[in-house]
Amino acid sequence: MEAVSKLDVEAVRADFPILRRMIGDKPLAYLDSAATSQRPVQVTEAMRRFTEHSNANISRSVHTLGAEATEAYEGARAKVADFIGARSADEVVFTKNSTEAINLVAYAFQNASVKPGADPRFVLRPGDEVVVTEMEHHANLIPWQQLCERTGAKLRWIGITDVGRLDLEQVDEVINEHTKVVSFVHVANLLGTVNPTSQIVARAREVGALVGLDSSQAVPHIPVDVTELGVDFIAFTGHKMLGPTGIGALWAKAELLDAMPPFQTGGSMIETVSMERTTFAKAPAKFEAGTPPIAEAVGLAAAVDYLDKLGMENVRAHEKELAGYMLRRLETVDGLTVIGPRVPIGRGATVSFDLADVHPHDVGQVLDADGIAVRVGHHCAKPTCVRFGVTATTRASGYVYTTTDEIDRLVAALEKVRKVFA
Amino acid sequence: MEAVSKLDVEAVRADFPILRRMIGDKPLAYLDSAATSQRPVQVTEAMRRFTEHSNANISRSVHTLGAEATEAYEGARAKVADFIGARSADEVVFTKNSTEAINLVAYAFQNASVKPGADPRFVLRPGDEVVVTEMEHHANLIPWQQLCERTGAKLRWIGITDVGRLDLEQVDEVINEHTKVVSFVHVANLLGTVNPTSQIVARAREVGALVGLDSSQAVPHIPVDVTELGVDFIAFTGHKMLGPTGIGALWAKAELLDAMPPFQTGGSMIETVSMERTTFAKAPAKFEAGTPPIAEAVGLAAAVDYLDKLGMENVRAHEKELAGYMLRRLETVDGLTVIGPRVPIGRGATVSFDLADVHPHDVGQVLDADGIAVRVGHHCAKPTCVRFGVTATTRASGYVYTTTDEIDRLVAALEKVRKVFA
Amino acid sequence: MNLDELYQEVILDHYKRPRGAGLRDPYEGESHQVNPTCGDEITLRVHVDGDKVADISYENVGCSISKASASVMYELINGVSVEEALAKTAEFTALMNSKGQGKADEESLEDAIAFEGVSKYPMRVKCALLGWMAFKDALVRAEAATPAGGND
Amino acid sequence: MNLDELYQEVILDHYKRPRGAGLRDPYEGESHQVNPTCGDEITLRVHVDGDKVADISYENVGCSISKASASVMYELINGVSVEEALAKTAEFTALMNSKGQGKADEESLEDAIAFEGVSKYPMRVKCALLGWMAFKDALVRAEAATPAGGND
Ligand SMILES: Cc1ncc(COP(=O)(O)O)c(C=O)c1O
Ligand SMILES: Cc1ncc(COP(=O)(O)O)c(C=O)c1O
Repeated sequence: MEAVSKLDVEAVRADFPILRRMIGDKPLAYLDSAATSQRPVQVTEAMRRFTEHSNANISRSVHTLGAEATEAYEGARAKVADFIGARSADEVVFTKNSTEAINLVAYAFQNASVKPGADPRFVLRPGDEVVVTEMEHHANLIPWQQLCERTGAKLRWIGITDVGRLDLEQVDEVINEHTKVVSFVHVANLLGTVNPTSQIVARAREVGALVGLDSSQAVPHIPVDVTELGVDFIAFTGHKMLGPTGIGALWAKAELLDAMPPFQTGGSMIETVSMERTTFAKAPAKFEAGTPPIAEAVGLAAAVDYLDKLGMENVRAHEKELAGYMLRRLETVDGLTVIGPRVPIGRGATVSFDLADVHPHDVGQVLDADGIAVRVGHHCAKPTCVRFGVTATTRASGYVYTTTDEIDRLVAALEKVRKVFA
Repeated sequence: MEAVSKLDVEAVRADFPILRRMIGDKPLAYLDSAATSQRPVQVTEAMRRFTEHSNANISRSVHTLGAEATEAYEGARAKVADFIGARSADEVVFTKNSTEAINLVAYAFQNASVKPGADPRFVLRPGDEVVVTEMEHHANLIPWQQLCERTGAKLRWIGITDVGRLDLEQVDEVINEHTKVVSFVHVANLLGTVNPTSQIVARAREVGALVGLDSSQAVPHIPVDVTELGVDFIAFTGHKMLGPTGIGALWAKAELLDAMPPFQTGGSMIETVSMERTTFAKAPAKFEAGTPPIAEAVGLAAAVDYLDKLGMENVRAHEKELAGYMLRRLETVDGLTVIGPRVPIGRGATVSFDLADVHPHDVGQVLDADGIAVRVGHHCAKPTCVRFGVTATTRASGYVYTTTDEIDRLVAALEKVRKVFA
Repeated sequence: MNLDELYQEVILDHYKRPRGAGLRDPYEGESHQVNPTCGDEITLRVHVDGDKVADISYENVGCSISKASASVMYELINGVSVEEALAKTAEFTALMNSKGQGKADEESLEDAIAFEGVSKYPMRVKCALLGWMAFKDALVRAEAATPAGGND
Repeated sequence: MNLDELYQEVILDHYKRPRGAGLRDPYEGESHQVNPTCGDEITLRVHVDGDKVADISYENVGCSISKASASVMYELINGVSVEEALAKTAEFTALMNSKGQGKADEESLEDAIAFEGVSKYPMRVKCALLGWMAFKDALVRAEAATPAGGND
């Protein structure tokens, strides 16, 4: 399989020290990259170098370390902006994760709604509607639910078909003249579905709603160009794209960032401050209160460099093949039902399944005994579970370092699960 | 001087690779620890080891790496809780920095104020008052300002005396029966003042207000015991206490965390979720939406271990000596005026000053040419600057690795500054 | 990892043929417990007669560990005195929280000793304790519902 | 770091004896600029007469670089045509943003070439540009305030 894609998976694997880890006497087969990816030594090293050479707080000093740290941090911003095709580095706000990025946008609506003179696009009133989908990660559901609860707006959603795709027939009805914002998942973390975006974006534009994407599972796996997507904002997270924990990003159009009230407030996001009153700096500073994840930004920049070197088209090709291989091999397991698209089209190398009603906890435990790490549970997508009538699934997910050999080991171990719980 | 304190500063310095850095042809003298501390190799190594051995997402899986990562993360929480004398690890919420910790509390008030049935202690109405001081870092000022703006409550503050202490005579008037919450700085980052807490805490209790501390500059430098302090919450931040960026903490009484509505929402903070409605997990999970800074928690735990091994009493003693030495030596510089307490009592080894009206930018730049890193500017405490009639100060701040020799170099370089700008 | 240590015969047997399953009347206390990390659930009823746990009945969705644990619990504390039931609950809980250090007393815990190995797997301890937490909670509710001392 | 490269004689001289300082009438545009990272401020007025920058007057608080830069700017563009003033502003801005790579043209920038070294210090570039930003902004305001083409 690997011959067709241009990734040299063995060379990639050599960069990931953790892949040499043994679980008991079995080599680790890490099939949980959708939860968090592993980090290449290039990322760890970049962070160590920064910490031991240039560590300082940013933006507010003239000493050499401070200047180096500021350049490293702003350089990371520019690199990330470039990676997703943003027009300007100032459109990238660093957050702690995707979840914070989405909350930042939801709170822009909440805060604008109690602020006299706020930009009307962000003001929600009873009668207004917010649209998500039934396949959201909780990170792109609960912030909007809470927002609706606090403003009186109504939450609506686009459903899922039996084969795990968005039910696009509902789009024109669910998104309508009451809709103020549509926020939907780009690549679904439980189903593995890669959602087509153009129809939803077009409909949102038609009704004058803002539209954004939860791209947490997209930016690491497929080429993402925000300009091409034509959306207003996207959220993504460092730890799923070979980068460190503690950093994520919101990209939003400059003009919108300007219109949004601040979320968290404190140091480094101000223009002037008196005891009575504060005026705020321009974006992105306006949204980055306090000391940001500086070393983590350096790590994320190294991760972006790594992905750039591999080439996102190659990453995508590798995962397409991998998805095909996973689906074909998993379908050979007796009693296994894939939850999500069963063809390697419009999907990533993240596959959820049920195995003969054996509880996913037990599946995961038996696989772990063979060194195979998969995720089990609701994957922070309870509504998707309900939609497919399960409380939990077992999910195997691959990335740039994943081999077909690891999939073969997974399939063999699943046979063992069936025996234990037969 | 060092002989009196029990810190072996040279041994400590050997653990900090960055202290061997040259700035041009001068060895680095890092006197900017109040902005961010440096990290000992023990912290960097603990993070690297974790990343290369146990890296995984936490809480939601049964595989070995997931279990190890969860134990490391929760172990870090327990260690931090222990370090500040918390009754239970569940009282520690990991955030991205101090600023987020304070915003979390301020948003608890904001969200409770629009939530039917919320705990009345968190509900703010016009007529209610919020109290801070004039010596706050912006992180403990602007969130409360914004909160007041959004709820109609009134912000009040305790002033500063000419010698840089809180004007405690104002306490009984400023904190009164309208006060719902008092949040004040424990150790001031511009003035270096260590504030006495008991009178303010007692007054807050008397009027039934909640009371918390911005302990960002306290936890790294003095022994802090939340039970002894008798407060309701404190905020602090990893990067100022030898730990990594990207992590901070809120400590609050369990009972209050239970009463507070969530701040950010998303994965890992729920009990159950449907498209219509969500119920939340217990604290601390309730306040930790999304993937937390996992490797950063591991780093923070290593930093706490390091400080524990030094002994916070020893750290305090070292810094007391250092503060005395800094004040004595700085006063010998012609035209230098210390802004803040001029005696090494009730203050830390953070000293702000004005030098013969030479602009701090220029002071800092000339010092940098000698390898000396100080911070210049308003230090995110503009109201304090206004109080002392300056737009900016030069600030030298020491920590466990700071030597009297570095202070001597600072003093010598300040003489040079005067010559250049005479 | 040693699979056999976790999935002992006894556990798999209780999992496949749970004892005392199903919801029954009468009962004085009912509890619903959820494991938020995996979505496992149990609804459990307690019927107290005098100072005796006269019936424990339950319905649950979950993994082998959580289902077997509920079944073992049923065998162990159904029909014994409230006091003894609470003592066994405390003993089992302590064993589960022992991080692999605890030694189970076969005299007292019977089939439940098969869970000794579970305490080494922090992610599974919650599974093993779900039913027992429901029992404790249901008992509190039963006692709240029943006039003190009175039982007739 | 080479201090002399940054703090050249010319810069220190302009810092200590700023040319054209003070706020004067008449003026058509005024701008107030703040450097949020250090609190430095400038208030600057522009008086346009015909197509000429007839007066630039200013009051500022700041470091040697920002004060010297305003003084040098005064010398360089006070009294020249609006077009030339804008060209010099663009030239100086480009030099400052050159990260130490730019070569200043003495013919055109005169004393301002002393700032060439500043472009190597990213934290100081903002200081050097503060006055120039104020000039550009004040000019825009002056033009907005003056009926197009009219000047009498
Ligand atoms: C007193 C004080 N409070 C709050 C903060 C903010 O900390 P952080 O930037 O880590 O959020 C700082 C540090 O900058 C500080 O010194
Ligand atoms: C689709 C999706 N959205 C959001 C998130 C949340 O990301 P984070 O936990 O980094 O905030 C995740 C990952 O857990 C995800 O898969």
